[in-house]
Amino acid sequence: MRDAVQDEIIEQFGGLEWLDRYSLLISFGRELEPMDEKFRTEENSIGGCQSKAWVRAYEVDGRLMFNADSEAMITRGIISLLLKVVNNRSPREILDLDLYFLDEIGLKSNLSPARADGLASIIRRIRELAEGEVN
Amino acid sequence: MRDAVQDEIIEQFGGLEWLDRYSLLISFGRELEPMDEKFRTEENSIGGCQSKAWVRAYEVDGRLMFNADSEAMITRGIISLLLKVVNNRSPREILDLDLYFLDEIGLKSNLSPARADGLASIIRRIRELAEGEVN
Amino acid sequence: MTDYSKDYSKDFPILEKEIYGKRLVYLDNAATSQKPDSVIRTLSEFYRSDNSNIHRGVHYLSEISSERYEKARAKVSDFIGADDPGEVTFTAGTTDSINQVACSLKPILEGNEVLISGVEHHSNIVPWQLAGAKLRAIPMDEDCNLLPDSIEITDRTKMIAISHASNVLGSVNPVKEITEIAKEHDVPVLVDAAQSIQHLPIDVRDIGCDFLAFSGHKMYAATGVGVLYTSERFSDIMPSRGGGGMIDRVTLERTTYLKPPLRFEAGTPHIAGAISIGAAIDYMQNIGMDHIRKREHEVYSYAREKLLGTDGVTVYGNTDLMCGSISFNLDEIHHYDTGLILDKLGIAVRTGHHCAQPLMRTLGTEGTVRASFALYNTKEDADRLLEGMEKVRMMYA
Amino acid sequence: MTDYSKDYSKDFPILEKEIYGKRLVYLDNAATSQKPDSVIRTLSEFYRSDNSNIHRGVHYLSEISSERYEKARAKVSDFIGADDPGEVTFTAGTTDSINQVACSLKPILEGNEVLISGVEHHSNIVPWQLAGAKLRAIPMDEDCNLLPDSIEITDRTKMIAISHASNVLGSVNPVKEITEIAKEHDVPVLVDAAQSIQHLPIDVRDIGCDFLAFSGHKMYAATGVGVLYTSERFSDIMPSRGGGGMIDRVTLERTTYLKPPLRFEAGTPHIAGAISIGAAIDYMQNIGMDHIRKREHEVYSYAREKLLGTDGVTVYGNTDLMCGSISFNLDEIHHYDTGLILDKLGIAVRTGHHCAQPLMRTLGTEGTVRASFALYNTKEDADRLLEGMEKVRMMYA
Ligand SMILES: Cc1ncc(COP(=O)(O)O)c(C=O)c1O
Ligand SMILES: Cc1ncc(COP(=O)(O)O)c(C=O)c1O
Repeated sequence: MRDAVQDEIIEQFGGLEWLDRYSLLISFGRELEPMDEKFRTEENSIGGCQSKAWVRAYEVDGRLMFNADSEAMITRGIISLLLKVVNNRSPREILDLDLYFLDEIGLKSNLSPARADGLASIIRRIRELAEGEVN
Repeated sequence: MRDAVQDEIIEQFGGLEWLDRYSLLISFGRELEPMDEKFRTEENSIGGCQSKAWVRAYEVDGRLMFNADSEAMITRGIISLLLKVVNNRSPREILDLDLYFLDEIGLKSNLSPARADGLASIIRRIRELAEGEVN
Repeated sequence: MTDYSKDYSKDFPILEKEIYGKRLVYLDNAATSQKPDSVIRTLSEFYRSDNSNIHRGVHYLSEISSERYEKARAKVSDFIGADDPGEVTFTAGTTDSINQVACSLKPILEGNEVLISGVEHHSNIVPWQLAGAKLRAIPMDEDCNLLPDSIEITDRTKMIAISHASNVLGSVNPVKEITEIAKEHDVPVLVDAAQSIQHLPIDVRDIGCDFLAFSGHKMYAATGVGVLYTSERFSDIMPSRGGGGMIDRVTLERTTYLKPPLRFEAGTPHIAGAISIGAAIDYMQNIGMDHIRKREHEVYSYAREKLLGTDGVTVYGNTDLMCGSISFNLDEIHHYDTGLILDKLGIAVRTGHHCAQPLMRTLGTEGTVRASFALYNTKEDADRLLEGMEKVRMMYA
Repeated sequence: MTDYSKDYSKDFPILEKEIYGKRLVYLDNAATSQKPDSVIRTLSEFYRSDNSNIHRGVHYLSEISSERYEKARAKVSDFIGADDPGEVTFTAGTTDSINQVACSLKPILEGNEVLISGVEHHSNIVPWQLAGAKLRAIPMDEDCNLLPDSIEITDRTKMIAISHASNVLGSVNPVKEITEIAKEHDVPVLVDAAQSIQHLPIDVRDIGCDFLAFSGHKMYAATGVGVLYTSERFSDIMPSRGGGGMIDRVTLERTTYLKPPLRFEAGTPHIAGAISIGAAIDYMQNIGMDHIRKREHEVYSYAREKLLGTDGVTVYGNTDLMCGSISFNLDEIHHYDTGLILDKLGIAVRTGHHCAQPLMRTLGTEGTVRASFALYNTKEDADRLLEGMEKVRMMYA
């Protein structure tokens, strides 16, 4: 199912060259609210990426809000997009989400578990956190 | 340097097909005097071959006589040729010998240390035994 | 209807070769199999266009190599019916796989007992000895078939390590019965599948083993690569080797390790080799493992019956389910002589103890002639072998 | 006059590749090198015409494979100046080689001390920890250069294990000075030559080490194969692995082992891989190791000086003799970001801790960008890297 937030991202990235896509990701990364030092714990950290990353979630009125961060700016940019898409949804909705925008803006290969940025692990963590809230 | 015993062997094998060469080796093998059980000791045995083999030497009037055996008949045949060539020579002569007949009758590859018949080890042992007598 | 007459040898470039002017009849498959063109091309194309080190690479080639490597792992996982690719570790071969298990479990094995069988390959004997375990063999009948009912498990039995198929006799061992007995005593079972993975469909869940080991080079893939399946139950055992790629955090004082499979893959793995196993599985699955088994069985039984029907030939071993190897001797003729003459007739067999000295002692021989079959062998190959043996006998008559 | 301008990249098929529309500039050679056409062809021709298992084979193919394998061993032996091919064992790689030594010597190392350096790769750290040794690092100056004069050897020091060249900094360590000191105390020395064998002429007699370890895949040969040189002095140490091919006699009670090199090669080795090392040595020797060193030095120094002259770049390490790797960071820009953007410009570098976490802590960083050079890299490649970095900086401006 198409989804407005993802479609908007796809439009923003549409037709851009690689370096321009990265420039855009860098500016998204810069806009991302840094995670508070106190949440950068072992528990919230994500293994399997070259740059350290952290994810946490909290509930607001039955909807999940995520807070995530990374040391690398491009990864921050991707995280920023990801949060736009998953934030403020019910756990069920998050689990049902098809993150097609990643493929369409050329980040599909980042979903491979072998990738150094650990995007696959971040998404897995987001799903796990949503799953924990479903029941 | 050419040597009469070796040249005679080469002449015998000259022009034969592989199977005929093996038939000839088998008949030489059958003629080889078996080594007395009491000499088939650990000390006289040769490592590195698939069929067990033994070599020993004794001196008669400053000349070396070899006695060798193997469980496999074709190896016995090769041994038999080898002994015809090396027997009854001075240790010095043995060390100086160029065993060209092996190459010329097509057994050169048997001289490789990787060969299962251990011919290379048998020849090495013969040389070691001769060397032990030189000084 | 499956077509048993298809000539798969066309897929294997080396089989076009003539040896001493005769078409090569390759019957040394238990030592190593030949490689189909598709596997050889996969290897060279990998080096020509994708080669890179894997894991954590930020660049394009590294991504491709990593993905191809992990895809090969997933393929192996499916091929053996593992629950998860994380249970599949690439090693250097069967011997390496077994040594890794023996080394990891050394603290438990040392001074205790490992149950093996009397038909084991040295690679499933010596690693346990090096780990300090005592070895005891499961009793066998006079055809060297294991008697699972006679298995005696004591408090000191810490492992049962059994070959799925004997590399000498070709007999398939009752591994499933053995794992069932082992489970009652909570003793782990390692299955050495070096001689079965290329012949029989294998399902680790069905077998119920905790470890499964095999080699790429015997299943139509490259040399220097193998597999160790480690059931999730043992995912937290200590790695036996340390190095790059398997650690979480290293200090000079203390190191923590990743989870399997990376935990068990220290250093740069045989990337091209792993990918070649994937290609070999594709090749076999295209034909179908059931088809391979049936086809091989036809040729194998044909050869075996002919040998049994030949005077002056001793054939070793005998059971219902057999595959791969047939061992025999010609009366009064040393196995080495037989092998040497067969070679000059273009027929490649192996002779000697086949790295199974304890079995040789049981058989009462120093060695055997072993003809071992693969999917490309035909009844014609078997006939060439039998003709060759006739020739050997004539030469000794 | 040697011709430093010759373009060796023509010999390496993968280097013709375009990545994102740009000619590939491969600067990840410390992770793995690319393979010349001659090596790739040697591999596929081996499988197409000679493939067989080795040792004790009675048939033609087995003889050829055995001879080619042993010839490769002799070639390695000459290449590193060993006294005898018996001192050369083929392993699965550097990591495997070091693990084998650590495991064989475990009874001596356990509870005692191994002296390493602060620039070691995890593969020269973790194996010693697994063997139960305590690690102590030889003191370094602020440029991370070892200070041999500060080496302190105690009664508990049972091994000194040092990399010949750092995979991060490119600095060459004073291994000869270290072996001289070690000899006075009769402590064995292992040299990890993973990052030097492809760059510098190496002579184990001159270095005076007891063990030398390196990987095929970093010296233009196949993945999954490596070398362990073991000085004759240690020829009777216990093998760390058991299996086929390395035993003299096996019973369930007791096993005796062959002499090296077979003693240390349990199981079917990576036959094709070993032969590919032979082909890689041929390739390098045709060019000449001295020529390679000089040519690489020219490109390496050029790149290094340019980097040092660029504002906002921190370059790590600094000593007289350097080869292979250059590590750096752009101020305020994460190494991963730099690597990602360089990738899209067709430039392959590695980023991260490079399996050297203790060194990263000393450098005060989580990781670096590493450009590592091989004989086919040119000043043009270095220029591409520098242009790429300029681009990265602009994107972050
Ligand atoms: C200095 C050093 N030692 C050891 C290794 C490990 O080599 P391999 O992964 O080939 O076993 C490497 C490779 O990254 C290295 O650079
Ligand atoms: C039953 C069995 N186990 C183990 C091995 C050892 O395999 P590799 O030499 O590939 O490590 C073999 C191969 O000869 C075998 O037949």
